[in-house]
Amino acid sequence: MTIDRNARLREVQSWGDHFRFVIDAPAIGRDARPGQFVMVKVSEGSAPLLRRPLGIHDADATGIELFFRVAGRGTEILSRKRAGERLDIIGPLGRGFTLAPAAKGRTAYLAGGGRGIAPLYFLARALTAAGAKPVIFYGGRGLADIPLRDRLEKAGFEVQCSTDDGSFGFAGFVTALVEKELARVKPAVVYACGPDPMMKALAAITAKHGLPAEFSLESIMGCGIGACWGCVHRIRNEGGDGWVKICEEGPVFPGERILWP
Amino acid sequence: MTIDRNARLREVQSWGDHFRFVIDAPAIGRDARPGQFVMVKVSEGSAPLLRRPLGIHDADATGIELFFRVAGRGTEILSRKRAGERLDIIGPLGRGFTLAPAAKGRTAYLAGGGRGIAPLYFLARALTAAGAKPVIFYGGRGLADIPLRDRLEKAGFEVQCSTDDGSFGFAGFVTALVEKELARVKPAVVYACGPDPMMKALAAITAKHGLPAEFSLESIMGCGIGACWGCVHRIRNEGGDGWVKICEEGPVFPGERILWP
Amino acid sequence: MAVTPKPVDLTTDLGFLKLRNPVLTASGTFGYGLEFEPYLDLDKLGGIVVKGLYDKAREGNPPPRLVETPSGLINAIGLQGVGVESFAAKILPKLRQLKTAVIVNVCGADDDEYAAVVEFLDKQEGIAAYELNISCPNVKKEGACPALSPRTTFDLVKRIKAASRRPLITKLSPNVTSIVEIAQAAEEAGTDAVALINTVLAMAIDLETRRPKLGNVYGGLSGPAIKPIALRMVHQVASRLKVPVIGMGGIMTGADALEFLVAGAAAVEVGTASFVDPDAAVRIVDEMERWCAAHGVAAVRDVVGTLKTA
Amino acid sequence: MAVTPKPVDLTTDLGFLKLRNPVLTASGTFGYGLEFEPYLDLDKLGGIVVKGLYDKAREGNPPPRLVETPSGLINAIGLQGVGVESFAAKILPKLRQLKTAVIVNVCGADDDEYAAVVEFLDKQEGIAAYELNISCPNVKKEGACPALSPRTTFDLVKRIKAASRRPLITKLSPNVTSIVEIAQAAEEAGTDAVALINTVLAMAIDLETRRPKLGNVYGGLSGPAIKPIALRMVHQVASRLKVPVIGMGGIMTGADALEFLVAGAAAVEVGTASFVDPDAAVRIVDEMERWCAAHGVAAVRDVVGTLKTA
Ligand SMILES: Cc1cc2nc3c(=O)[nH]c(=O)nc-3n(C[C@H](O)[C@H](O)[C@H](O)COP(=O)(O)OP(=O)(O)OC[C@H]3O[C@@H](n4cnc5c(N)ncnc54)[C@H](O)[C@@H]3O)c2cc1C
Ligand SMILES: Cc1cc2nc3c(=O)[nH]c(=O)nc-3n(C[C@H](O)[C@H](O)[C@H](O)COP(=O)(O)OP(=O)(O)OC[C@H]3O[C@@H](n4cnc5c(N)ncnc54)[C@H](O)[C@@H]3O)c2cc1C
Ligand SMILES: Cc1cc2nc3c(=O)[nH]c(=O)nc-3n(C[C@H](O)[C@H](O)[C@H](O)COP(=O)(O)O)c2cc1C
Ligand SMILES: Cc1cc2nc3c(=O)[nH]c(=O)nc-3n(C[C@H](O)[C@H](O)[C@H](O)COP(=O)(O)O)c2cc1C
Ligand code: FES
Ligand code: FES
Repeated sequence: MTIDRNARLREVQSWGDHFRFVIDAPAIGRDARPGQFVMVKVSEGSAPLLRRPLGIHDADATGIELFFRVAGRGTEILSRKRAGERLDIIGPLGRGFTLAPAAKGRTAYLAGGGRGIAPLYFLARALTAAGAKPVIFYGGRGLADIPLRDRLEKAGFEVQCSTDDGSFGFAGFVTALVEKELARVKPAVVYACGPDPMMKALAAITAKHGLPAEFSLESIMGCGIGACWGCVHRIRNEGGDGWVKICEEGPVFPGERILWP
Repeated sequence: MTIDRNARLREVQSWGDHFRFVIDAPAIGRDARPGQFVMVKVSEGSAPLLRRPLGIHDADATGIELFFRVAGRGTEILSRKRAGERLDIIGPLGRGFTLAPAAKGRTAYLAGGGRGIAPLYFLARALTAAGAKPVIFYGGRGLADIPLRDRLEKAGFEVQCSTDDGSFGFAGFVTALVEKELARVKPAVVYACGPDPMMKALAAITAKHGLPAEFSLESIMGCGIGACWGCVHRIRNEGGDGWVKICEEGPVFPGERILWP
Repeated sequence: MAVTPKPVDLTTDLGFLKLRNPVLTASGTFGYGLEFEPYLDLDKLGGIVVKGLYDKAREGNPPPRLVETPSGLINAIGLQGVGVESFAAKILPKLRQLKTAVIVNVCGADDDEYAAVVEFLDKQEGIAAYELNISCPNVKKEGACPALSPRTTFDLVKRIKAASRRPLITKLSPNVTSIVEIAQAAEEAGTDAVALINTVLAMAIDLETRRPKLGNVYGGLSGPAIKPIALRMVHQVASRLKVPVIGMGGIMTGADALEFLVAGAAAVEVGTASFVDPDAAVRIVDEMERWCAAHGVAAVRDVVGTLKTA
Repeated sequence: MAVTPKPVDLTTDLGFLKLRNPVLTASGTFGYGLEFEPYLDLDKLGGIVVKGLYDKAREGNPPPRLVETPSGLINAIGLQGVGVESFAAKILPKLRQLKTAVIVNVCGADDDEYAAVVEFLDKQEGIAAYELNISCPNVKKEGACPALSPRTTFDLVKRIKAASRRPLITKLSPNVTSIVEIAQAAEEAGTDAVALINTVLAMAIDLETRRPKLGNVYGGLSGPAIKPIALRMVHQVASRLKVPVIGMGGIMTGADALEFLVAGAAAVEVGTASFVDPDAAVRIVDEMERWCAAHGVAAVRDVVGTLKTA
């Protein structure tokens, strides 16, 4: 948990409204674990006021990578930054994915919907390093929503794409693609990040197959550090169900603990 | 009075925190008169909210030039614009200087304090074209406050500089320099733009010498088009003294009509 | 957006007044209207609410009169302006030519002055309605304005409504504990509509000089900063009143305006936005029309009060 | 700035409590304090006002609980949090180790619950004062909070002051017609200080879904957008009260904080700024110190109430 006010944007890659930032931020990079996130300042002034949460797309001792889609004014301002500019970033934050269920030699399914792919790249790298076999399912409405497909393949990961409109790969929801593959190969664990409806559907599927699963949740975040109680999601707890801060106890939760709206 | 939402920043010149913008804005350029101003949008968002008033530094059929010093957040944002970017500008606005008193062959004194030099360049060009002889007095606290001195000289104008700290030219206030010169050459008219104290002092000097004078006033402006009644200055009127909108009846007023605080 | 523009019905019926569309310009932010002729077609507006008028011309406050704040503007103009006679002689004849409804914002330093303004204006033609600015500082009551209590609101509205031959819109101040109580008092007193919100009392300080940034010390905050407050008050009032509500406060875009309609406003006023973009009000009309077309909304009035809270 | 740092006296004496410096963290925006340990040295703060505590743990409101607005933030957390017992058992022992004053923001769904919280806390050590959050929705009074009337404010403050062995700061709501009347009621009832402002009641609407953007429909607006309102209220109150005023609302920088002092606040609280920069409160202390040094101000208290209005 470092505030790096002088993180240097080393490299920018873009596909339409999707952007990949490579950032020099050693203190954050060194500590980062897959599934954790950072809070990025988007403006120097008061509008927009708050930092924006972004998943850690990759990390090493020199810094981190981010991958985001322009969703509104904050990400739009961010997208106009150029290599060499400085960023103000807090991280790494939250609790990431548990790598244990994907032990050596075992298969893990990683399902990413749209920008939800962001943390899965880092996760896939970590799983590979641990000797597990990640299979990435990458879905979007159309071809423009899955810009990372080449990058994932070049990194040597097994990738299966889906598009709702059938413009590329499997035609249909990424959840359907995962279900189809489950009939062939049963993984040791399923990890996912994406829109709520997708994860909710996947939670039902993994529960049906009795598979352990972990999902990375999203919410509007005021602080990212557990102080505002703004980012809650309904979570099953031993002491009873309740609103749990996802920035602190999450954003990743085991599938069976998440209560979907 | 045009809203040009697509004015192209053709060229940027800078000296420390002073900037000169050359802008393609034909409709505004064609109509502009010396002493008029424009309202420039500085942000796309709501902070800062209002446009900023800037004097027209020069104009022709292709567009206008601006010259400004960074004074706060609005001008700071503006200063980061690069050639090729688009600006949103309303103008030309207000009433400019009266050229008549400086008839053919006559001398006119133009006194600019700091950023107050901005409209005087355009005025000097117009006076020269009308056959008058402008003499520019250009003062600042130090050398860094009078960056346009070379530009003015290269344009062929007679320029006398002053600095409060004596780092360049006459050592002392520009008003003292003008007063000294008045003892030598009496002009047909004195025009000035600068901080209130400078213009107030100059008003006293020109009144003492019985010289016609015109001053360009500043005020915080809400709209620049006479609608908000925010930009008032105390002005002597036939019907009695009152608060007069300087964006509409000014920003240039005859010295004898201005009531100084 | 690649939308085939379907004709959208923008007409707005306040009961006592039919408007071409639901967008009016807010008093004090659109001068007397004519200032804006170079920038937009005044006939394209739903209505023009002119700058507040007192019986006599007013000096206004000493400058500085404006200060910018984060996403906001504080003004302390002090209602400088021409008196009602000068308005009727020089400005109204021109406004009368417009196809747009002309509404006069009525001011008074005490109840008698409000009545005098209305009495005079009642004799003029070409005014569609009065907007009673009950936020004027009262000279006899230590500057307190009628808008701050249900009692004084009721009394003033009752008196003016009885005296006037024209529809009356009462413009409410947000500087109260219960905007609903005040709105209800205005309704009981017979107002034909309420308009809200006026500016929020505020101040700014220059740290270097340790002086207020406004000549008048306090002023009224407007602009996007107050939109969330305005929207809340409009929603509170609209669900409780029978008369139509005209909403305003920080409207900069068609989407902002539509949010006020969703909250229950039958029409909106555009204020500070006109300072930033003199053509803002007409742009907002266009944006509302486009949004309706893109969302299959045949008439903008169908959006009014459609907030789902369950 | 090339200023030779002279030692500036930042100590602040509220009469009932001496602070290292005039900067406290505002309740609800700084968790229970410990969340911020990784980002700043808690000992460098003037004080920590912890998140509002009810007698029992609370569920809070359904999400979404936050929405950003122009230069502002609306929250509808609903005061979720641990109960007072859990606070005393798990958090207070750690806070007690700090050199910084710990102030507990006291909440209650009715007057009895406020009293119960204070009764329990009175038995704990390591608390410097209570901040009475009179803006809690009252379950027995249709959600109306004591802060909205001088009467209910007086009654609650009187009761809690009599019951408690510790200094009492009453935290006022801005959603009232006359903040001065409420502050005076609190003073008459015996409060040792007032703190203002709490958030401004507001709402935001999602146009596409036509739903409120907050699960609770309404929420409280904070941040730079409300600073001009806060500053005005602090100025109004400070000139009328004998007890010290703690000012807050949109403070993001040392300059903002100093403006509140100039307006008459003896100390300030930093709220929303801590979300943007977890170390904001300490940065603000540093900025205040540097400003004083650069302006030859030997003690920050010399700035308090120095606004020149003539
Ligand atoms: C833990 C976490 C990790 C995330 N990682 C990534 C990532 O790696 N890449 C990526 O592209 N996006 C990611 N997001 C989503 C990203 O934070 C939002 O897209 C961004 O904050 C929107 O900001 P904006 O100013 O561009 O849009 P706004 O104008 O603020 O909002 C646009 C839309 O997005 C919604 N929104 C706003 N804030 C959030 C938020 N915090 N979470 C979800 N929706 C929001 C708004 O309600 C609105 O509908 C993540 C979110 C969380 C909580
Ligand atoms: C008719 C007119 C013509 C002008 N022409 C020029 C010009 O050609 N070149 C130039 O550099 N400047 C010019 N100015 C001044 C310029 O408008 C201000 O410097 C600018 O608006 C400050 O904006 P900001 O956001 O950078 O600073 P802010 O942070 O808004 O303010 C910085 C300081 O400037 C003061 N200020 C703010 N707005 C104005 C204003 N409108 N006029 C005067 N002071 C203000 C503030 O009170 C504050 O003390 C002109 C002003 C007027 C009224
Ligand atoms: C400079 C200025 C002058 C105003 N003058 C008046 C007025 O004369 N009468 C009135 O009822 N409201 C007046 N108002 C309030 C506006 O009509 C409007 O209620 C308020 O600004 C909120 O809307 P906005 O945020 O869109 O500006 C004025 C506002 C501003 C900014
Ligand atoms: C998320 C959030 C939670 C808050 N919770 C409390 C609270 O528990 N008790 C309280 O008195 N004020 C609470 N407040 C109000 C703040 O303490 C403060 O009065 C207000 O936010 C204005 O200050 P600011 O603009 O600096 O944030 C809360 C504010 C926010 C933003
Ligand atoms: S974002 Fe503030 S508590 Fe999670
Ligand atoms: S700036 Fe609005 S009237 Fe002059």
